[in-house]
Amino acid sequence: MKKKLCMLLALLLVVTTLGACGNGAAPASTASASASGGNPTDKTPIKVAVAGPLTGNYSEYGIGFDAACKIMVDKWNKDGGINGRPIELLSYDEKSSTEEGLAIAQLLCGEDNFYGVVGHFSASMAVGTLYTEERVPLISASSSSAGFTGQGDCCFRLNATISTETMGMLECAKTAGKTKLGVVYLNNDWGRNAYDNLKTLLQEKGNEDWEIVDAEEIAGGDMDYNAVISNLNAAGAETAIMFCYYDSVVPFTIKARTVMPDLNIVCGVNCYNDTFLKVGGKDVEGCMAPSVFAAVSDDPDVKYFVDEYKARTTQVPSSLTAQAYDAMGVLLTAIAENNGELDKEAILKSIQNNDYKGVTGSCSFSENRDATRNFSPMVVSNGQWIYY
Amino acid sequence: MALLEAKGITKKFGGLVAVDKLSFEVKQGEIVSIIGPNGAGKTTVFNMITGIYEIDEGEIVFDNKVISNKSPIYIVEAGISRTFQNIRLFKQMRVIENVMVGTHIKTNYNFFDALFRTKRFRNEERKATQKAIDILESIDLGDYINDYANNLPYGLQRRLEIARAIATGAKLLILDEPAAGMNPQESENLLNFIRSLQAKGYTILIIEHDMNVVMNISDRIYVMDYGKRIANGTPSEIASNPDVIKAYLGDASEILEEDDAV
Amino acid sequence: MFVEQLINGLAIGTIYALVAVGYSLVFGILRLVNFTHSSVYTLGAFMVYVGVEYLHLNIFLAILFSLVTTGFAGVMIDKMGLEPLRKKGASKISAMITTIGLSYIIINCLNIAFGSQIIRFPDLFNYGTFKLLGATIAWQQVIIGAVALILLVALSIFINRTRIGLAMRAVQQEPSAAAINGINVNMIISLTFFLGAASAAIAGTLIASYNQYLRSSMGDIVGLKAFAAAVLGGIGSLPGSVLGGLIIGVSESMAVYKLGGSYIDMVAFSLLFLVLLIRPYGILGRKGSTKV
Amino acid sequence: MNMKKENKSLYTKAVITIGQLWENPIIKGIILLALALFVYFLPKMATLYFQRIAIMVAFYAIGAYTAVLLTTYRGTNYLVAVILGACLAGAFGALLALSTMRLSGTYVTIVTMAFFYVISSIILNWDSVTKGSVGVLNIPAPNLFGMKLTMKNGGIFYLIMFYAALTILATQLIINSKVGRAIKAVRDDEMAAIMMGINNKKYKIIAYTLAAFFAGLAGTLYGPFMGYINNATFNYDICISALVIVILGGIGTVKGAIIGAIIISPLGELLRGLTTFMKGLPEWMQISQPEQWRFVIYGMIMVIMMRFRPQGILGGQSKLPYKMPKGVERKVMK
Repeated sequence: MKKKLCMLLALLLVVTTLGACGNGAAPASTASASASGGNPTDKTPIKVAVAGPLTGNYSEYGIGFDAACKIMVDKWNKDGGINGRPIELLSYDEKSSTEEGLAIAQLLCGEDNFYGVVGHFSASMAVGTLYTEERVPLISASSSSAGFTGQGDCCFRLNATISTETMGMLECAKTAGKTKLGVVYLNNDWGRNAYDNLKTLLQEKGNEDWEIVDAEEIAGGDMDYNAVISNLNAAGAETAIMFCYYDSVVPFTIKARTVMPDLNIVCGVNCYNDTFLKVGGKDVEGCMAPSVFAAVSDDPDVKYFVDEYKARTTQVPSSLTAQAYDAMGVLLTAIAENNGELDKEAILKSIQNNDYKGVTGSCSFSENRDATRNFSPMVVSNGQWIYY
Repeated sequence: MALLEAKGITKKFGGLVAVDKLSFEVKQGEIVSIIGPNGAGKTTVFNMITGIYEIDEGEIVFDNKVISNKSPIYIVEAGISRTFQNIRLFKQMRVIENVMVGTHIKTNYNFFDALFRTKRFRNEERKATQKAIDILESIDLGDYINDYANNLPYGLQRRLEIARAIATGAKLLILDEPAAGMNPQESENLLNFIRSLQAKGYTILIIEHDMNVVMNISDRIYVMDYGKRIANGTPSEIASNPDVIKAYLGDASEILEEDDAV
Repeated sequence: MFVEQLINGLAIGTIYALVAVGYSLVFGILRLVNFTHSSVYTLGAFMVYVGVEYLHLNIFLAILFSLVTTGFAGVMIDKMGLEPLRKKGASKISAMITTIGLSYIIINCLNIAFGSQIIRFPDLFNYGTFKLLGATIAWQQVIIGAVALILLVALSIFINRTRIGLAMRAVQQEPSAAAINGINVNMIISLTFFLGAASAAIAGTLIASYNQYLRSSMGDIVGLKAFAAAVLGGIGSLPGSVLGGLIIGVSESMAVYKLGGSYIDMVAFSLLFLVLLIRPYGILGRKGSTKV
Repeated sequence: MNMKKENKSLYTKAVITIGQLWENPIIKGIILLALALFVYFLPKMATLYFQRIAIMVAFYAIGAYTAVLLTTYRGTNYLVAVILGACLAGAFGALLALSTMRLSGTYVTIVTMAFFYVISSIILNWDSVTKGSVGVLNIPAPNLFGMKLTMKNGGIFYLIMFYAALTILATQLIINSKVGRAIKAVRDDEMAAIMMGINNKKYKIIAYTLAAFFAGLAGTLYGPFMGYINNATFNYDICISALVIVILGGIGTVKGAIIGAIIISPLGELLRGLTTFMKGLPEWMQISQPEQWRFVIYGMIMVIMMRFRPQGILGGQSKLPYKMPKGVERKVMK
């Protein structure tokens, strides 16, 4: 027994020591590869990655990111790649788990000829430090956590910060003229932060335009929303501000239509997606959301993206998906800008200073590496998101 | 001087009086049997002695100490150990480990001794292992030390259960139907084994159905019916006692049937 | 307001009760916590969806289709997964882990087939609202509660008044004695699984149509709460399951009413914790005897 | 000469591949291992291994949070924080043991499950202390005697290995003693154990405390390993992975848990490779979402193992002789 145990332990040690060596050796080989990057006849692919949950409870986000990034990379490759070198997209499944995300980040940091990541959904708060240590640019299309860009100077955010988004949602409520707010917020970091943010915003503005009459924290997922709706109804809310994902907004809305048919529902950017419309059907008609992306736009870039996306996935791209598309655009442009000089610091600088114009509007970053986002109020009408 | 003495012990389950003012005694070095028809309350008496049931009335004295209504652990430490009607070995443990569990209360070290493998631990553990081996050797289980309890043949499992009871350092062994489910050869072996225990100085209290075993082995017999003692005496006295014959042995064919069935 | 929340709680509570009965039935007969139950509940709702969406059945035919297929799935779980283990005389833990494994397989196959996102489900009984004692109550809630209660009563009559029910109770009490008396024990166990699965399927359908959506993870929370309800009421006891379900349902809506939505789990499970500390076998449960 | 160089680069490449395949899962695996190991110690009264693991995860969370909050916000020395975290988890274990003493079987299961949910609910709602769903950010790397142990210098990795070795050693020491035998006896047959003079309550409390202590110790590693924790970190998925490890390796044996961890941990990684492989196949051969099949495979492992080898790969009864202490002899007395 003891002897076997010792052998097992020894095996474990050997394997893991190898592992540790592997980790140490990887960055060295990356360095040598980037030194040879300037050679114009070099046909080694330039690698970039997209990481998101392809399976698990949040898989639709990851699948969208994945498809959008593929479209962008294919577009670049069709135009001849970067400096004659093809672009290879590595696509990783986070499995809706933080550990998996971290494991992927470590795996990516060991890749040769590797220049940046778009995404991380579940693990975005755990991987930033690692990427910063390895000087790999990370552009998030979805993170709204206050601390995301604070993880290091390699973390960029193409999503709106919570306060920008909240402001956009308030504008929606104001446009509709229903200003008695019932706040429904998810009990996760986004929901709670957003609610706190809303309170601060209203205090700053002296409460003149809006009034919070009720606030309900929800557990999300498949809870029974009747109790929450009863509370909102009793408090006399006119507008429900929904700081939760669309998989809570839709069930909530369906339920609310029975008891409170006149309730104006304002939801976050994440509700701008196809499933929301399909599942919500007639019940989500009139729901409002601020969005940086409008699939109905006439812009040729938007049209190309929407058509490609529809052709590949049979769906209309969501707002977050469009941001992922732009994030990949920003990353590839930054790599190309350095004209074969594949230096990570230079790429980081290019991302910081870019003035990329994408399908979600201008994608320039502030000093804190947060993108400036301009929202337009959107509304669901005839099963489509249109400008309000 | 009686080693174990029960004075008018009574146990009620709701309205049912399972054991009614029962008195008996077991002297040092004796083999005493308690017999009686099914439901006479024999196992209840055992559960009262070993502290599983509380006693409603009366008193049990063991080795000059009152042990009635004390915790089972106190009673084991006082020197009484038992076996079970259905064998209750630690099935997923080895034979030697089963016996070493028996030495638990006599092994004197604490958790931290074990964790840091102190000198005390090493000494005590060596003593306990030696004792377990000696016990197993002495009852011919020496060859099975490394086996797992549930792999032993039935007769040996019974024997191991007794070995485990001995390991607690008990003066009085209480055996609950030790011959149950044994063939004549096995019960013959058991008989010799119990006699050899007596020769080693153990005092033994037995519940048994197998009349062959009871009549051959007991120094004295108590007979119970409906929770009461109806007779006591030597095997020959019991065999000729009219009350016993009426209550228990009355239907002689029953005994025969039972013997045949076994 | 209180009345309204009470009704909300009772409506969801009857669903918990209906699922809890399934746990109780199987536990009563096999002394086994059947972890496939929550996935069977999900499967039931999905089968109705399949009936309507892919087989283009009328909604009632679809429900019938779901009852049969899900009930059959329940029987298969027993026949393929558990009966071989019983024949082998394997331990309870083996059976339990098998049910966890099977439930993992069922849920993830649904996940692969239909994706993890929410799917719209047909609305069966949306007839607006009415006022009672100043509370706004949806007809949905009343109908759900009524359907669930009728089913529970029917189930209880079936178990207590029919010959097959008698056989089921006999098997619960003493399987070997029942077998000697000519009862086909494996048949009865399969029947129990069928009943449990069918009642879960109905509960799943009710909840899906109440919420008007379904998804593969819908059974996670309900399954857990229903299990808690079964234990709270006294597992193995039918009235206990109903009582437990209602208590958990009402305590949840009261938690939202007074404390906020994220206290739902805490209230439900703290309640359970306390009840078990005071009554170790649940409210209506009875202590099983242990032989020495 | 050239040949030699080529060999060397081939070797480097192999090392990197193996490293990538094993390193992360192994870290994860070792944390899970510590969880799985002490499942062994919980007495039979908690009949369900699954629920045992669920409470282990609760203790794990208690350990992780205590250590992380102390080091991140109070600047407590890493070692002190670790000891406090593990001890607090142990204390909760003792508390749980006391409160479940009257219960049996299924009821213990549900109470332990309730305990898991109450703990995660507290983590979520007591956010002034635990930071709730926002989570604890920028957890400092463990600082041992002036040496920072990070992911990059491999320090965390060796620290985790050290913990694993410590846990295995402690398990061995305790199992092969009076304490371990008493716990096993209570697990196998409580009544018979009492009749051997074993204080069943005391050993149940010891078992729970030990299990909770080591789960808590594993938890203290988790924070520095991830750099970030929040309420969602400690979920049922961890329970399932640990459960599969225990089942595959062998229930109730130490080596089983180790083997299980080694086999199961890289499964996700291997399936990732499978995905890449699948993408190269012609369309008609492709399965949708190959990664999703991992969970189906988990389920199948459970069902198949229970059917054909319920004791696990290495479980069941050891064939090696019992190891006697020095100085013990068999003298044949005839």
